[in-house]
Amino acid sequence: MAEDGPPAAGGDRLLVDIEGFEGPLDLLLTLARSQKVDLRRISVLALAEQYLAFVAEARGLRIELAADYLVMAAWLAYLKSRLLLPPDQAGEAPPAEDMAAALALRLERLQAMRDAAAALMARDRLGRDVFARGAPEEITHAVRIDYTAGLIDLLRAYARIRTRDEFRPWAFDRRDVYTMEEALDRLRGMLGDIADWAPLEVWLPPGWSTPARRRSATAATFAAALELARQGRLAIRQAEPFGPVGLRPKGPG
Amino acid sequence: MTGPPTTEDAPGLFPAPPMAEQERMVEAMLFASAEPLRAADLAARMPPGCDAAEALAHLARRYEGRGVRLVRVGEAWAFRTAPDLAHLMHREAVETRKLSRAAIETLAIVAYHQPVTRAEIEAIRGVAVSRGTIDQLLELDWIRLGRRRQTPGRPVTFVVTDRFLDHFGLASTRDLPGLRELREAGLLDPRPPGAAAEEDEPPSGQTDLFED
Amino acid sequence: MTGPPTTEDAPGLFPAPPMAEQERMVEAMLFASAEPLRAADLAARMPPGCDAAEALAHLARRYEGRGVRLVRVGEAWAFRTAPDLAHLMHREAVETRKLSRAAIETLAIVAYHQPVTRAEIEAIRGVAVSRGTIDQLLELDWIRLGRRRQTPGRPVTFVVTDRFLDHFGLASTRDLPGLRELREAGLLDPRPPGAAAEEDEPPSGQTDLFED
Repeated sequence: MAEDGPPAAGGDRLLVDIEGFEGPLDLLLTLARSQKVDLRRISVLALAEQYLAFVAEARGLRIELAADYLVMAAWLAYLKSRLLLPPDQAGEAPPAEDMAAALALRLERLQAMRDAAAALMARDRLGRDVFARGAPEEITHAVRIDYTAGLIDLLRAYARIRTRDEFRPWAFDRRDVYTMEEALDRLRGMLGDIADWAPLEVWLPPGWSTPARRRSATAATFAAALELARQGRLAIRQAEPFGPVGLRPKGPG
Repeated sequence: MTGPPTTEDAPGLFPAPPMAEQERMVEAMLFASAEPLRAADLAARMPPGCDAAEALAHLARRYEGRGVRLVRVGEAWAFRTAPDLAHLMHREAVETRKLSRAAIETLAIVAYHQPVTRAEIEAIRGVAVSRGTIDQLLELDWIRLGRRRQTPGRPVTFVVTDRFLDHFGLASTRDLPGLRELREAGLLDPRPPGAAAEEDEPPSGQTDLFED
Repeated sequence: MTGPPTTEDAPGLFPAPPMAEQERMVEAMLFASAEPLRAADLAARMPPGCDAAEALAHLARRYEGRGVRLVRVGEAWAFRTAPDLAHLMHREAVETRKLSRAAIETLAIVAYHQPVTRAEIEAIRGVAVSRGTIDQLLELDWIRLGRRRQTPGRPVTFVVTDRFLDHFGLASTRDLPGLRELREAGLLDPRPPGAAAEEDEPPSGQTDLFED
C-alpha cells in the first residue's frame, strides 16, 4: 500500500520530489526507513540531519515548500541542537531524548497504521473473496396500518368545516321555506275543488307541520291568497282581529 | 493450503478434488449466485474432472429436511426456503398513517354534534359521507352506533366511544372547545367579513331541531 | 402439520418447537437474508420460547467446514461462502471502488483507535484529513459517527460499523489483526507522544487535563 510513496529511497540521499509525500511526517518516515533499522532504534539525530538536508536541497532548487515542511524543519533544527548540546540545566524544556523518543514513536505509530491498513485490505473481503447470498428472499411485509390523529387535527378539522360554512355565500336555507310561488300554484289548483268558505288551515300544504315550516307555509299561503283576492279570484274574510281567516273562491266575473 | 491452482491453464494436470470438496464448491456457488445455475454452469467453474451432477445429488440429499432445500428450477438448481417455514418470511409491519380528511372531519362532527345521523353529518360537511369513512371510524372504535332517532325512518345515530376520548385525551366531549375558543386559539383565523358564526356555537345546538 | 399457530396472539400457549426445528428456522431466515441478522431479530420472528442463540450455536457447528459458513458480524450472524472457494466466485464479484491511500489509512486508524476524532486521525497521519476521505468511508457505511468526546468543543468521534466488520470478515473489532501487539507496544494511543510535534495542538491529550 505504501508503494506509491517516494520514488527513490536508495542511499542516504533522496531525490527531491516533494509531490510524493503526504506531509512532513510521511517524508520523515520514508527517511527513517532508509536507515534500514528497526524504527525503534532509528537515530533521530541522523533523521533530523537528513530532513534538514532534504529541505535545504529543495530550497536550493527553488522548490516552494509548504509551511508545514518548514515548521517541521525548524523544530528538527531545534531538536538537533538540543541533542548535540549538553543537557539543559535549568530543566525548563523536556529532555531532548524524550522529544526524540516521542518523534520516533510517532513514526512507528504511523508505520503501524500503514501496516494495519495493508493487512486489512488483504483480508478475505466480502464481495471479493467471500460472498453473501446471491438471491436473498424477500421478507414480505404485511403492513398493518395504525391510523393516528391528534386532538389538534380534530379541532382543525372542525374549525375547517365551520370556517367553510362562514365563507359559503349566504343563502337562505330553502328546505323549510314555502315560497309564495308554491302557494299560488297550490291555491290556483284548489280553487275548483272548494266551493264555500274554508279556513286558511285547510288551504295549507300537507306535511308542513313543524312550527317553523307551518309558519312559513301559513305566511306564503296568506300572501298568495291576498294576490288572488286582488285578481278577484278569491274572497277573504276575518270576523275580528286575530280571528280565523276564511277563504272562498270567486267565479271569474 | 497454497492457493488454488489456475486449473483452466492446465487441464488434467491435477486430479479432480474429492467429491466432498466438489460438494462444497457447488454449495458455495449456488449460495452466492443470484440466478439458479445449471450443472453445466457449475462444471464450467469447477476444476477439470469434476462431476457437478453428482455433487448436486449429494448436496440435495444433505439439505433434505433442512431449513433450506436444494430445488430444481427448470434445468437449473437453486437454494430455496423450505415451504413449511415460509411463514418466517412474513413480517407484520405497523405503519402509522394520518386519518383522511373526510374521516377526521366526520369524526369531529360526531364529537361535536353527537348523537348525529349520517344525513346530518352530510348536511354539516356539505358532501356525502362514504360508507368506507364511517366503517373506518367504527373499526378504529372511535365512533359507535347510538340510539335510533325517533323520527320517520328511525335513522341510526353515531356517538363517540370511550376509546375516542382516551385517544384524544378528553374526559368528555364537553371538554371540546367551542368555536369561539377555536378562534381564540388561532384555529379559526380567517374571520369572514360580517359573517355571524356564532349562531350554532354550542356543540349540541342542533339537537333542538329534532326535539318536539 | 397444520399451519403454524398465530403465536403472537397466544404467547406460551404452545410449547416452543424442538431445538432441531428452531435450528431449521434460523437456517432458513439467515439463508434468505443477504444482511447479517441479530439473534434478537431472529427470535422476534420465531415462536415464543425459542432460543435463537442456542439454535445459532448448533447451526454454526453444522456448517463448519462447509462451502458456506455461519459467521458472526458484531452482534449479528450471516451465512458467507468459505474464503478458500473465492476462486470459484470471481464471476459474482462486483468491483469495489478503488480507495485512496488516505482513505485506507484513515479507515485503519478508525478501526484500531476507535472512537477517534478527526484531529486524532490527523495527528497520527501527520496531515489534514480531507472532507472527501471521511465522506467516502461514511458512504461505504464502513465508519459512522460515535459519541461526542467529552472534551472542550465536544468533537465528534468516528467508529467502524458492522458493515465494516462484515466486509473484512471480522466477528468484532477485538479480532482486528495484531490489535493486542499494537496496544502493548503503546501504538494505539491517539495522543501525540510526549512533546513531539508541538506544532499541532494535542487532540485528546487534553482529556486528562479536564478530568478531575
